[in-house]
Formats: sequence, C-alpha cells, structure tokens
Amino acid sequence: MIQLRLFARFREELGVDSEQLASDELCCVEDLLNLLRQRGGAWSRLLAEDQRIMMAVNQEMANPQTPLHSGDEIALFPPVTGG
Amino acid sequence: MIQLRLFARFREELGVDSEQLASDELCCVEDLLNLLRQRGGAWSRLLAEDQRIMMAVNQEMANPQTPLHSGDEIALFPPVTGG
Amino acid sequence: MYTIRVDSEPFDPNHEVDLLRGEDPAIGAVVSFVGLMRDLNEGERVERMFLEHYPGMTENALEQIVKQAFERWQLQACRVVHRVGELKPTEPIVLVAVASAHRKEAFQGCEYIIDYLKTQAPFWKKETTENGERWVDARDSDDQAIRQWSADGS
Amino acid sequence: MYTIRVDSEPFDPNHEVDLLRGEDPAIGAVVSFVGLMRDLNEGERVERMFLEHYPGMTENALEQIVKQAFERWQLQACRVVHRVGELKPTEPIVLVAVASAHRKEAFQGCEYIIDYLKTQAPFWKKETTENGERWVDARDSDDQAIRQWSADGS
Repeated sequence: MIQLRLFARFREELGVDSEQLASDELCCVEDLLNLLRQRGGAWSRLLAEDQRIMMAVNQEMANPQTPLHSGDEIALFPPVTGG
Repeated sequence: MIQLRLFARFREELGVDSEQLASDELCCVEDLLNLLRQRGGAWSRLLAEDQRIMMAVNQEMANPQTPLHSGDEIALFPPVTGG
Repeated sequence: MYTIRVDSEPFDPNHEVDLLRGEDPAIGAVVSFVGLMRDLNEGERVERMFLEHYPGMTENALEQIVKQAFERWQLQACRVVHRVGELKPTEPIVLVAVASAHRKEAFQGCEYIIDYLKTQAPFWKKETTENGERWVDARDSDDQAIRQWSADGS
Repeated sequence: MYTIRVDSEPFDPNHEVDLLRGEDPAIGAVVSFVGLMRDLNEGERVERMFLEHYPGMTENALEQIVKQAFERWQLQACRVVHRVGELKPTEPIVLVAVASAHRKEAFQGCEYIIDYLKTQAPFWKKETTENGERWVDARDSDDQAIRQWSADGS
C-alpha cells in the first residue's frame, strides 16, 4: 500500500485529503498519475499532461520517473506559491 | 583664489585642514597636484603619482583633468572606507 | 549555524534579525529579505490570506535550501521564518536573514534562499477578496529566478 | 521616495526599516543591508572607531547614488542611514533598506547602493586598537564590486 496526499487546489477540487492505494502495479509516480487520470472528472482534468503538477515522494521533491515502494507517502500538488 | 580641503590621513599627515591658494596658474586639478608636490616632504610623498588619490571639485567627485575656476572648493583625500 | 521556523502566529522580523545578530558578535554584515502581505493583488482588494503548507516536508525543504546556501557561500548565520495559517494585510509572510563576513556572499545567500523557497518549499496562498476566495497562481518569473543559480558560476 | 541621513548618534536599523515600511502600505518586499562594527579587524582587537566624513559632499554623493538606483530599477522606497563620529563595537555603521514590488529589483537596488557607497561616498574609518590608532585601508574587492554594475546590463 502507498499513501496518497493532496494539497491546496488539488485537495479542494478533488475533495480528498489523503487515501491509501494498492501499490502492486505502480513502479513509479507516472504509473500512479495514469491510474488517477483514469478516474475521469476532476482527476483527469487536474492531472492532465498539460497541467503543471508538482510531486513529492516521502516528503522529497520527485518527478514522474521516481520509483515507488510499498509504504511510500506520495504527495501531488500545484506549483508552490510561498514566500 | 581656490579653497583646498584635506581629509582623513591626508589632513592628519599634512597637518592642514584647509587653505586658500591663488588659482591664476591652475587650469585643472592636475596643475594643483603638481604645485603641491613641489612642496616636498609629506606633500610629495602622499600625492606621488603612484599613490591612490581621490579628488572632488565643489563637492563632486573629480579627476586630474577636471577644470578649476576661481572660487572652487577642491578636496583631496585617500580612497574612501565607509559602509 | 541556522534556524528555520514555520510559524502559525504573527512574527516580528526585527526581533528575528536581532536574534541572528546575537548569535555571533563577529557578525559584520546582515542582508535580510522580508515579504509582506499586500492588501491589493492583481487589481483586487485582498481582505485576508490563508497559507497552507505540507507539515514536515516544508521544514525539510527549507533546511535543504539553507544547507545548499551554506555549501555554496561562506555564511556565518542564517534565519528563515515563514508564516502559515490565516494572515491579514501588512503582516510579514517570510523573513530570510543571512550574515556573512563578505557582503556579496550575504546578498547572494539571501537571494538564493528566497528564490528557491518560492519554487521548492510546499506553501500555497489562498486569498479572500471582495469577490470570494482564490488560489494564488505561481509566477513564471519565479522559475526564471532559480535558473540564474545554475547558469552562473558565482 | 527616499530618505538619506548622516547621523552622529547611534541609530536603530529596525526602527528605520519600520519607517520605510510605514511610508507605503503597498510595499510587498524589503531588502536591507546592515553593516556593523566588529571588535576584530585584520587580527587585532578594535576598541573603538572614528568615522570621518565630508559634510555636504557626503549627503550629495549618497543622494546621487540613490537616484541612480531609482533610475535603474523600479523601487518603491529607500532609506539610507550612515553613522559618523565615535563608534563602539557591535554598533550599526550603515543601513540600506530598499522596497520594491519585485524582489530581484529590491536585491539589486540595495546591493548597488551599498557597493557605490563603499567606493564613492566620502567616509573614512579610523580604528583604535590595543596598538594605537590606524586608518582603515580601502579594499580592492570594493572596487571590483562596482565594476559588475557597468559590465552587466541587468
């Protein structure tokens, strides 16, 4: 299992703060993104290929090629706007 | 007449704060420097060609070619060290 | 020697700079950046702002950025404070204060940290205006800003 | 909108930054540089320092430098305070605080002003150490610093 976390506009528009997902078929973050896009609706819109998406694995910035392992915490969020 | 002013190390080592000088023969700051160098002693040492000298005419930074006129205030000083 | 803090209460940038100076009496130069909440953004009056963050990751990200600055320049001390939660106009959002024996390094270290904070630290701003709530969009100029740090060797 | 002051009394950089912020509620970013008197210079303990200046010309020179910064970058406000007379270790020597809507411009404006102040404003430092008095020498690195401002077009 992996834990998915969503922040800011993603959290609000998807109505999900965090969820557990089976990780057996997920080699990397890209696989997770594709899985979520298949849900359609706001998922496919917010996570579309042409959207700017930031991602973190175990609280470190990651990219679509970052490998996933059971127990990982994966976060998806829009570009950051602090400072 | 022009007024010569000296600051910092120049003022201390020459023992002069300011003095009035006839300006008839002085076309530019270079002429004044040459005149003062002829005084010998600390004057020729401090104002030697290989020394770093800063100069101002009427409280604006100047250079040896800056022209002089009667009534001008000319200041000579070592490189500045504020800030 | 650095301090990083994510704070849900208002903070006083002046006090933080005093603490930075107090850490080392040999400090000769301090460069600081303070980002303040404005009451106007993109032509709309902003009544308040909510700053969301990713607890845990935020602190890690800030620490990595500050460590990279210490590796790149000779810095004596650094203090980063970032506000989260509900903010009112004119309140400080962020302070980055850097001390170094050489002012050029203090300037570069400070600018490097705020540039990376803006693009790499997980904070998100949501404004409440007279027309309702809106998430603040990221700016391309912030992405451009960090590119200079890999392009120039300074 | 700028304020320049040459002060023979100790000043509080924090208070000056507050005054800068107070000048315009639209200010979103402030970059400031504070130079402090250290108790050690070139390996010798410094007991006190005297800062000589050229009254009249000093203010003119600072004003020219600040005006050039305003011409070059979009700045909202600026405050420059420089101490003269007798100083004790840890006292502030100089503050340069700059506000701009864009942080890059605030950083550049602030660094430009302190770089030119160091090489163009008529101040001279004399230190009193355990071995007597000495005039502080100008540093080549300060001359190099201003060259970047004519070399780069930024």
